[in-house]
Amino acid sequence: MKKIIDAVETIVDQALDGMVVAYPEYLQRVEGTLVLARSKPKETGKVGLVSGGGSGHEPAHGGYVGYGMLDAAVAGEVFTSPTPDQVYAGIKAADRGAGVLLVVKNYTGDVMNFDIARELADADGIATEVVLVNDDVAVQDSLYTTGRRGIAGTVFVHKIAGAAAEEGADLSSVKVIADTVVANLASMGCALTSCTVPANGKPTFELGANEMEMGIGIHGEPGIERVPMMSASELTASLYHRLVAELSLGDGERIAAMVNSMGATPAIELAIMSGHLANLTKSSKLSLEKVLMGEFMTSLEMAGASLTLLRLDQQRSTLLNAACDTPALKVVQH
Amino acid sequence: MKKIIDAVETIVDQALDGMVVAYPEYLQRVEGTLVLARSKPKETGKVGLVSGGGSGHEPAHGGYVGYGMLDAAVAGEVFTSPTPDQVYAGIKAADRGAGVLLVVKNYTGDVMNFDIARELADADGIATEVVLVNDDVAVQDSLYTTGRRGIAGTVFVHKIAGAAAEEGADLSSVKVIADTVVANLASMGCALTSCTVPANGKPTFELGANEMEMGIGIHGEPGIERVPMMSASELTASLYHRLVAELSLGDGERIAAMVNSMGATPAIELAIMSGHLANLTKSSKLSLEKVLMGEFMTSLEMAGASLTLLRLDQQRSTLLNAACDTPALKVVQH
Amino acid sequence: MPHVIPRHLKLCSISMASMDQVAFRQLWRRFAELIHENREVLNDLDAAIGDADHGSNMDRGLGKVVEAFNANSEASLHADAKLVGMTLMSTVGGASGALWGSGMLKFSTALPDAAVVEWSGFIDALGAFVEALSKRGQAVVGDKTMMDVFLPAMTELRDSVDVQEGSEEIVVALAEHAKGWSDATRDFVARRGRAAYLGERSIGHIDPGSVSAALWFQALADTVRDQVS
Amino acid sequence: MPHVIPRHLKLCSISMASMDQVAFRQLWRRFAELIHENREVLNDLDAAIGDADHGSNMDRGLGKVVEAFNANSEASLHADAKLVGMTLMSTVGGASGALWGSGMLKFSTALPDAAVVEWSGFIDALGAFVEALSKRGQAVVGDKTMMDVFLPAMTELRDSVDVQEGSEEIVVALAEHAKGWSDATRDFVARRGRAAYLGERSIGHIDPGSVSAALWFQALADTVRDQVS
Ligand SMILES: Nc1ncnc2c1ncn2[C@@H]1O[C@H](COP(=O)(O)OP(=O)(O)O)[C@@H](O)[C@H]1O
Ligand SMILES: Nc1ncnc2c1ncn2[C@@H]1O[C@H](COP(=O)(O)OP(=O)(O)O)[C@@H](O)[C@H]1O
Ligand SMILES: [Mg+2]
Ligand SMILES: [Mg+2]
Ligand SMILES: [Mg+2]
Ligand SMILES: [Mg+2]
Repeated sequence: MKKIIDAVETIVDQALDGMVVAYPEYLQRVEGTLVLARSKPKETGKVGLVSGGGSGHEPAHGGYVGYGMLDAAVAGEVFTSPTPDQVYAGIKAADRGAGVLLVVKNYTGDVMNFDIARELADADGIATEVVLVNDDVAVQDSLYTTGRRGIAGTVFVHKIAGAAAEEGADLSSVKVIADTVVANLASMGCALTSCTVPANGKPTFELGANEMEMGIGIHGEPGIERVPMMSASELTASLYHRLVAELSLGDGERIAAMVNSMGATPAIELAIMSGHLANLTKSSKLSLEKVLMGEFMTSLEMAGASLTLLRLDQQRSTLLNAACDTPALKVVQH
Repeated sequence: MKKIIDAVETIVDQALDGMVVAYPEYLQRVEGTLVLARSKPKETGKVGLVSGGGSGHEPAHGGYVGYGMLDAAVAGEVFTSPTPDQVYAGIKAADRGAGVLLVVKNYTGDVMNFDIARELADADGIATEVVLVNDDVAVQDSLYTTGRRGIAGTVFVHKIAGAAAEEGADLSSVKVIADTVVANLASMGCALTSCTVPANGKPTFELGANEMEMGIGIHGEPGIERVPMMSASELTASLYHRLVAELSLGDGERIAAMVNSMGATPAIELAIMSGHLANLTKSSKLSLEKVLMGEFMTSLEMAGASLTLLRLDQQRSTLLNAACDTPALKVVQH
Repeated sequence: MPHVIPRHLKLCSISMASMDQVAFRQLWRRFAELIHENREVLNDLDAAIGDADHGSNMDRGLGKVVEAFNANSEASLHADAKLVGMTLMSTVGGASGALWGSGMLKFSTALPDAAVVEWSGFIDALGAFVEALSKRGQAVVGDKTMMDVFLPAMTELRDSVDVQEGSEEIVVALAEHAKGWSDATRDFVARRGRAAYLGERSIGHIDPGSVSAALWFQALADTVRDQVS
Repeated sequence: MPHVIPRHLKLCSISMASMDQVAFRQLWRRFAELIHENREVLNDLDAAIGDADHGSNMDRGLGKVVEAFNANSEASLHADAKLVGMTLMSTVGGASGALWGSGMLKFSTALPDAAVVEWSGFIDALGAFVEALSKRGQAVVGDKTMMDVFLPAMTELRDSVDVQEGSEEIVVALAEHAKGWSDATRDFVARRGRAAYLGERSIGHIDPGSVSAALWFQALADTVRDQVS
């Protein structure tokens, strides 16, 4: 395992301090916790937004704390959901008297730990709602199991729900907006190499020199299929068509997309995928209104990429394009 | 070689189109060239800024085209300096009647190709100046050889000279400012793994499981020393002290820093380095006014990081903190 | 491995009529040891159908439990169990952290504010623990989770408690059965937890959480054996 | 490998009094072939002391030169050489692109607007080429660059030109010497180009640009041999 670290046990703690060093104008660390909160909290009376999850997905989630997105981000150990006391600390940091929306990626661990935290907040009189993000279409949805996973599309939930909260929408409205984002969101990723969980010290899986894993999870969980390496064109088309089918996107519909690196895949490759994406949307007569390209939800140093599509309506489009100012995503009005 | 590409020959061309897909509000491609220029050119009468170099260093340089930084970026093949006709096209795109400053990283190939382009611009009556960036202290400076290399610190030159140009400084003033940035700039990097140049198909070098290469170049050129893996603390200190000595930084001086990923090294590791950096500057009584942390000047999917220090004075500090709005670097006034 | 009991002693049927704080702490210390020894195994099992951290998670949390024991001498079994629950809840993380943590808090509320509890009271508290897990996690037998060990183990303990009190034979047998129930998860399709995303591809791998659950019953057996010897 | 000349023919001393467009294009087509065959070798040499692209760069550019030849039939040697220069300049990139490109443009200006040039005129144009390289790159003999081949080669050609015109013997010998000069760069410390950053660590590796320069003289030898045969 080759990583620029000091000790496995202190990675998350050190990284949170480092985030504050790099972004003091955006972030502060809530004393004694693994929570990053806005250094300038939003006005009282506005709904707070908290997201969180295991570390190793940087810039998620601390990178999205700031104007127009999150109020606090709660970190867990690498790839391990945060504990309820930490989530609760995040809720307290984010609460400005109008309740707090928790953005939770649909993993058993995250769901349960956030649920326990909600029980704590409830006892404290802080109103909370949850939006469960389950955009990963690689996993079949089912009521009888855990359902689908939440992956990179989560960032669209942060952005759009965050903009609504910033505009002063109340808790239930922000939740409704967040839920409709999720209902119109689909993502799927692939891995070219494994990542190495620091506490584990070795790659989570092995891929042959000409293999890729389709439908990979963002924690190195196995995907749905191991296939021979595809060209950028084939890969983009394969992900794209899957997402379009899943969302039943039809002629003339408006979409936003995210071309996300799992970590090691460089921007030059994402740009190639983005080019294909633009052509594909043209062919299927979709109106591609926005592309987020870069590292948004990573899996440590895994090579690979994910594609996310979000169906837009006027409300989501307006909120997506609203100004935001965070370390990892800034929308500047032109 | 595992990359999300279609064909080695079309990588750069496709990636440039993809950049425009992702950032249409920032970038346009100059027809028939490898030049990305601002989609909204700056006012006439202001100095233009052109940078460029081989591809594979994304977001450099197209990511820095926008308000307050570059006017045009010229791409070469992966790790190969652009050709004079392309640079010349960049100069023409950037020229708003007040001349153009070329930001050139000090590599023989870049220097010569930009020089030839200047001869072409000269014949066309476009005034140009060059700033040669040579921040890599891993390489001994010498008048009798090629001198030092230009690496990640180049981004500080874009930012500061770009802000000066945006403010309306004339060509010779912008050049003077850019030169003083270079005179106060020092960087050094390390590699944990090699990158693979697409046209070459195999890793440029091999490192043992417990080895790192100190002083690596951004094209996978050998560094100065192969050493056993260091902890984040040791590594940051080793780079830091080297840079402090090189710049002769003394008590109370003001600095800005960049903690840059070579590509595969994830943000969580950069954050750990940033934490150490803050402690180191405290110990040496330097005032760390700004940290740029992230991927600024990469080497494809190489794992590793570089550290840059820039001595600040009031002018450089003001220009560094001036608003800018580009795909890869945004400074928002708070 | 400490507390190794000479083989011949195993044959005599000795029981533990009650569980006191010493035994309770010993049980958790032993569990911590077993988890630490099996950390890699658990991570590797989790790598196959999850995210490769179950061993790290449990080991981190149980290490903290041992630290908490060393730092705090609590006044009652209730307080001891609460200490375990709070510590696991705040240090394990993931699905197992929420389950073990909230489960142990329920366990603690079922224990008296006293230094010792009857064996049957201990079993009842364990029942509260398992019930809390069921409620929180919604997993049933066959879902390929730790419940594939806890649910049948609870039935076996309840069936035995009227007849024998903390018999070494019972807990040793239970530990063996627990191992068997855990092994049996290999053939199940995961329906809860991270492995559920794999569907049919989860077949052929033992569920890591069931292995750590079985180790807990191993720790219980080791503790009873040691206490009665 | 086309244009292979039977061994016994090598012994007769035949000369090429002039170079025409056919020979000139043949020379560059042959150079393109040699570079393409040695692409990997050149990249590997560049990987050791540079950035692993010299083979790719030259191969890309020379491939384009061949394409340009196929697409354009120019009216003169001057125009042919200019086509080569412009093509290399705009497609090779890197240090070698600037040098070969601007060098060949100077070469073209030294050539007449005619279909053929005397051998001595060809050597003069080559002199202009090498001079342009010196000016642009500032490298001298011993700096571990392509100049370690071009400078001594130029001296050897100039010394010979009065005595013999385009003799096969001379160019064949020159190609061999060029290979030797290139091999000799192995012992030099690089002072120009990307390898210069390595300082002493550049010792032990042959300079890739000197190898491609030597291949150009190989192409020249092959061309003369073919023309006179
Ligand atoms: N809903 C559930 N009910 C009971 N146990 C569960 C449930 N979900 C997961 N588990 C158990 O948790 C284990 C995984 O724990 P761990 O790896 O520490 O957490 P995570 O899955 O969040 O990484 C699984 O092996 C399984 O036994
Ligand atoms: N200043 C110079 N003068 C002459 N030749 C040079 C000079 N700098 C570099 N070269 C030649 O260029 C070769 C490298 O070419 P190439 O790899 O294509 O470009 P780059 O170094 O820009 O990647 C070197 O091997 C050397 O022979
Ligand atoms: Mg986990
Ligand atoms: Mg190069
Ligand atoms: Mg796990
Ligand atoms: Mg090179």
